[in-house]
Amino acid sequence: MGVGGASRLTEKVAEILDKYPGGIKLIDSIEYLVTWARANSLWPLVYGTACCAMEMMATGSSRHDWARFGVEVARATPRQADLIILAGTIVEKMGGNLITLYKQMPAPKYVIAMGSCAISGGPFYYDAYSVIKGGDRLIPVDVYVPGCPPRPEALLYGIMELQKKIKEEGRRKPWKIGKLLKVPFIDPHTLAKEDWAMLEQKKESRQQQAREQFKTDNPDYRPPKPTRLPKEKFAVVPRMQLSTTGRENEHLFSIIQNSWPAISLFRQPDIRPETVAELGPEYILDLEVEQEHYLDLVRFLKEDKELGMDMLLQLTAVDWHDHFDIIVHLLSSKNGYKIFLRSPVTKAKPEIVTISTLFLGAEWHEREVYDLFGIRFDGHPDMRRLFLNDDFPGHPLCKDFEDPERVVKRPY
Amino acid sequence: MNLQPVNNHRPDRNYIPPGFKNAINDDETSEEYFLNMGPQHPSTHGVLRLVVKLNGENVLEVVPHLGYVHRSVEKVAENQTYLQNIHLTDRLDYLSSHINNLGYCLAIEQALDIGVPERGEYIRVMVSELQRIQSHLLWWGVSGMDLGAVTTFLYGFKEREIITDIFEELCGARLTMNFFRPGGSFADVPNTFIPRVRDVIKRMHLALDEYKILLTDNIIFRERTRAIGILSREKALSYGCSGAVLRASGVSYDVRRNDPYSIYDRFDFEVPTGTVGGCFDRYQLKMEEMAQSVRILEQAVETFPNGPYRSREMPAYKLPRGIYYSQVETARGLLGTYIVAEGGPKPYRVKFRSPCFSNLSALNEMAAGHKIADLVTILATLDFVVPEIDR
Amino acid sequence: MNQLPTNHAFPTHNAIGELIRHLFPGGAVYINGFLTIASLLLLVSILPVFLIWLERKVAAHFQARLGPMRVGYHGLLQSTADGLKLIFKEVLKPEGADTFVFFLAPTLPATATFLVMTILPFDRHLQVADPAGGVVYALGVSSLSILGILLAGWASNNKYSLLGAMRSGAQMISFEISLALIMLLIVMLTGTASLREIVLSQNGTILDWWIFKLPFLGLIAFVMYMISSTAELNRAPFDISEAESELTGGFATEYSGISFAMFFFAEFVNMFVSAGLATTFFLGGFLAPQIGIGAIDAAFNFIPGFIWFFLKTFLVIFLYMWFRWTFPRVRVDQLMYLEWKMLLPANLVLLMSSGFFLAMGWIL
Amino acid sequence: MKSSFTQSNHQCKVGNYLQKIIMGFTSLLKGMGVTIRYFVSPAKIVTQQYPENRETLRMMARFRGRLIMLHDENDKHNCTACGICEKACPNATISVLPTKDLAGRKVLGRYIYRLSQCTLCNLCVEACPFGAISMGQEFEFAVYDRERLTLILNKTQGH
Repeated sequence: MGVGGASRLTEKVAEILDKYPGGIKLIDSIEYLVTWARANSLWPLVYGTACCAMEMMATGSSRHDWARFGVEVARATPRQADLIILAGTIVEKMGGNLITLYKQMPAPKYVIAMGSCAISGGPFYYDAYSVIKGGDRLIPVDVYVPGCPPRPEALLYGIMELQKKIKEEGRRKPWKIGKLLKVPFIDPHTLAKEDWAMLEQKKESRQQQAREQFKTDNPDYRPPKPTRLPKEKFAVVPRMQLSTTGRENEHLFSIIQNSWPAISLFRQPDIRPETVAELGPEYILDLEVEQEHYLDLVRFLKEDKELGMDMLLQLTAVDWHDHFDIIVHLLSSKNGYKIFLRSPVTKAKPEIVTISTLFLGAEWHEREVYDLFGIRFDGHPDMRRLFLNDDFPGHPLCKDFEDPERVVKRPY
Repeated sequence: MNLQPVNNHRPDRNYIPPGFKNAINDDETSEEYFLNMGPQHPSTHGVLRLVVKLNGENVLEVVPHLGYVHRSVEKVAENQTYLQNIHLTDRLDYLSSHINNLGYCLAIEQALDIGVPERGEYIRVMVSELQRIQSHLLWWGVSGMDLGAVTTFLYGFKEREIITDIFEELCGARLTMNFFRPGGSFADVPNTFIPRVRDVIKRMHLALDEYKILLTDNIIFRERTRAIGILSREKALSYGCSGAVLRASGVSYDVRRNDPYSIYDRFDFEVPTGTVGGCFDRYQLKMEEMAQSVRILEQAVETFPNGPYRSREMPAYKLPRGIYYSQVETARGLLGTYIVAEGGPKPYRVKFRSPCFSNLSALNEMAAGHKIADLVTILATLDFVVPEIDR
Repeated sequence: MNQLPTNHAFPTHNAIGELIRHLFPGGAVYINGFLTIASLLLLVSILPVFLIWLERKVAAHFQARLGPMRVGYHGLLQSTADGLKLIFKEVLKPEGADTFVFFLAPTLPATATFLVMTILPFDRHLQVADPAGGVVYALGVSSLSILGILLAGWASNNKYSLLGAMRSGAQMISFEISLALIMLLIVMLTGTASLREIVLSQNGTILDWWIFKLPFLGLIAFVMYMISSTAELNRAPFDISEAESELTGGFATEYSGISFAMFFFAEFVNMFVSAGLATTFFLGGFLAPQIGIGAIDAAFNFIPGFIWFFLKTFLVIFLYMWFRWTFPRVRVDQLMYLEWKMLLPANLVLLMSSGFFLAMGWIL
Repeated sequence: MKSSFTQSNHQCKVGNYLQKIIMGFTSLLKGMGVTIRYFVSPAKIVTQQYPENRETLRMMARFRGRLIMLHDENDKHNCTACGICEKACPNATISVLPTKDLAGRKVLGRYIYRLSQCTLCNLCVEACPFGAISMGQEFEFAVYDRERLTLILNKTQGH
């Protein structure tokens, strides 16, 4: 039979056997036997990146049980797997690994693209700079199973479709590595609109006289009123007052004020501890501080006995077009209140001191901010990109990030 | 953007992979080498890549590599309207998608001062607790499978399908629900909801006892998880861990109790904490959380009110200029939603504080000095979801 | 060409053997030899196919699901489909792997189990060969499969398979000791090392089986045999060599197609062989269980011996499967602790106490 | 319910050697007891054989399989090509292509729905003021090539 199906040897054997009376039947029965075996013993690779992997596991669980189809022994090594189910989003950084996995698998191998992300990038089609729009741009896909995520029954239906496709293989239709989709990322929405607009122009000219003729013979034509769906009306409900948060703002602010007199709240220049209360019970103190005092204020907030902000929630940044804002969220695990702290960073010199000496968790947060905004943290033990490849052009979360090759702008 | 197959094979011995301080010492006596537990590995729960410096079987240092499922959620969220972002939060931590939606809707309600009627609040609490039980069931099954007991995976999923049926009847989807809206939910609960929840409560009592016999009391499981991956109290706080990882190290912080949202302060439930901070403590805490969620459900089912399920629906959700932040306790820890609004229909900046991101950053603290098999145990009890780490 | 063993040592005195001796007096020995080897090969090829199907169905029913259903009636043809597919898969050799050793390794476990299969007493007259030192022969030959796994791990030029091979090397060598000690106990009790005599020494009622003959030491010895043979097979709680969740594929990570199929099938034949040895030592091999009530004993005696052998062996195989689908995996150092600190002393104590029982004549 | 776990992990190390073995074996046997109960009672099998139970398999009322446009018996739909669903969709899955009927009024020409991109989030059905579209119950859409997932939902032009 040969791995790829119809190799030259099988061609010659087929010709010799065709002459004998039962020859054709012998070859066809062997082909049927082999394709029956391949179809009924598909061993999937243990590969799942995102939400579709949960539905793939549900298909393997007791209720849907894909073992009934012989698809049970999920192998962890690509060497023994002959089916990849692309369950989840394929990201640019994972693309190389996926191609390696596909090349490591012995032929004949099959691929099922499961879920909208693997078919076309799904929810991450527009404005996503790191998602590959569809698995068939990297490895040839045999069956597409739409859904987000598709039900286990839909995946089982997809597997049955793949079994049908395998059973048709033979020396007339040998198994071959399929073709890839080489189309650049285009926006199907606007394309459809443009094509339709051209169609409309042509139709417009053709229908001109038909319209006059229609207008003449029933001048008082009143178009039928479309019936609107009765929408259920609900009453306005006042917001429930939460019991604990917010009360301590004056107390907190007065503690900070007396050791940091120059401190001010974000967008509240003339604030005093007394007037903090009317900012509302759910207002969380949002301190603003220059770069110089940034590290000392964080150390003060952490080490002060009364405040005791011992947990770093997160460290992130906001790009205000003219400057960045480094934002630090702190939480006190003993008494539960939170304090936010921000410090402006100019776009000319995007650098600030690291606080990973105080909070070890800040190391990853700072690497993420460097990766997505380009703000360096001096004194950081391991200043590397966290999510993207090192050769990624630019820093994507900045407002002025443009990359026509990767990003498809949202049409509306 | 041409993608080539990746080849991690580095022949020369003094190559230092990124993130490590020093190379392996290469004299005859040492058996040190680098092992790449690549993005496709059965025990990394998705696509997390760990480069491990080993001496024989003992782990010296672990450096996780992230970004293999970084789907640029925050950039996409900046270009979608507020209502469209709700379905995006499903796909962050898809095992607690209801609770993610709730966190995002709380932030919008805080901005637009929207209240939620009594029945809506009850639906939110009950659906969140069902989602927590469903997530813990999957965690229990997968952590059993990572330790070699494949049958626990099937038993965990068997119970999980019952709760998935409730969600499918509730909002039409099995995993990515998109059910909550600012002010309540997009539809009322069907009348078969309460009987099904009572059925879940009954089954969960039986299942929890069965799981206790099958895995918790099993001598092999106890030996495999006893005194493994210990995280001290200071380190847990310094890394910003939350959820069962933080409570296992002795810090009693649960958002539902310490910073209550919705009507959680009306239900009484326990927030247990561990003493040693090892894998077995984390495991027992998560099993205890399941029992507590069942307790909350029992109380909520008794006093489930009638009346409207949501408040007035705004024609267009335009948040006034300002900063809004909300916190919820997902199955894995504290999920914070931070929205910077500039008044338009679309948010200016959305940042999700992911619990698994901080829990995983403490991996090197826990794994150094143990064996490879323990590294897998620590990954199992850490219970992280990679798309939420990479966002 | 050394002389083939004489008729006496060649116990196939059954109808077919007599007929062939009658028809071809000259070449009867060769034909008989060829027929026995051919029948054993047939058994070794059918057994894994059936055992794989049995394992998947038993696992399914343990896990409240159905297992293979659509491939033939209740999935009976499932393992044939797996085997056929594996035969027609592309066989890959990783670059940098040692070709000769890479493709030699899968053959060793298969040959090891086949060699031990030859001395299994299926029935009173149904045994390929019954060497006087049967037990010692079984021990010696079964260590060949360790060699196969070590070679596979080293030759695949892959860190995971090297790790898996080193683990399995340590595991199988250390559990070889407790296996040898238990077999030593049986030889001490029965006085002979030939498997056929061991079975015949358990003649009589059920209480004469070695599992019940020693008051309760027999049961402990049986449990210890099950533990060490499970470890010897790299199965269930001790499958650290091809640990699915740690080492992706263990020693067989780089094997694909027919070479992986050899490992996969040898593992199941090995399970049948060690279950066969367990029946021979403890459960009275091909002897029908006599309970003492005349009518039932007569009915049991009517059923031929090899049916009893297969029934008991599949009972022990069910025990192996039960272990596999219930327990989590043990860690490497705990495994070594289990062998050297718990099983070894227990074996020695067992040997001494059964020797003491033998001397005092407390055997039932 | 004890709130904190006093039994720290270090105490059970002190238990004596024999007691630990016996406790270990009983825990193993009890674990085996759980699994054998599943083995011997086929009633506990929960598998739903999908292709065999296709006739009796009913989806839940609110199940979101794919978007469909509701047509009455003589293929009339009440979509007015207003485009609200197009704006409400987060992934631009829907393209409403209006045309002019004979009276010159804007009606629906072609309603393109890309199932390959749809995330079944139900925002379009909620936003539609005329109830023209709703979520269908089918789920069997596996196809061999990607273009066949772009569907046209309206059978006739707008009336």
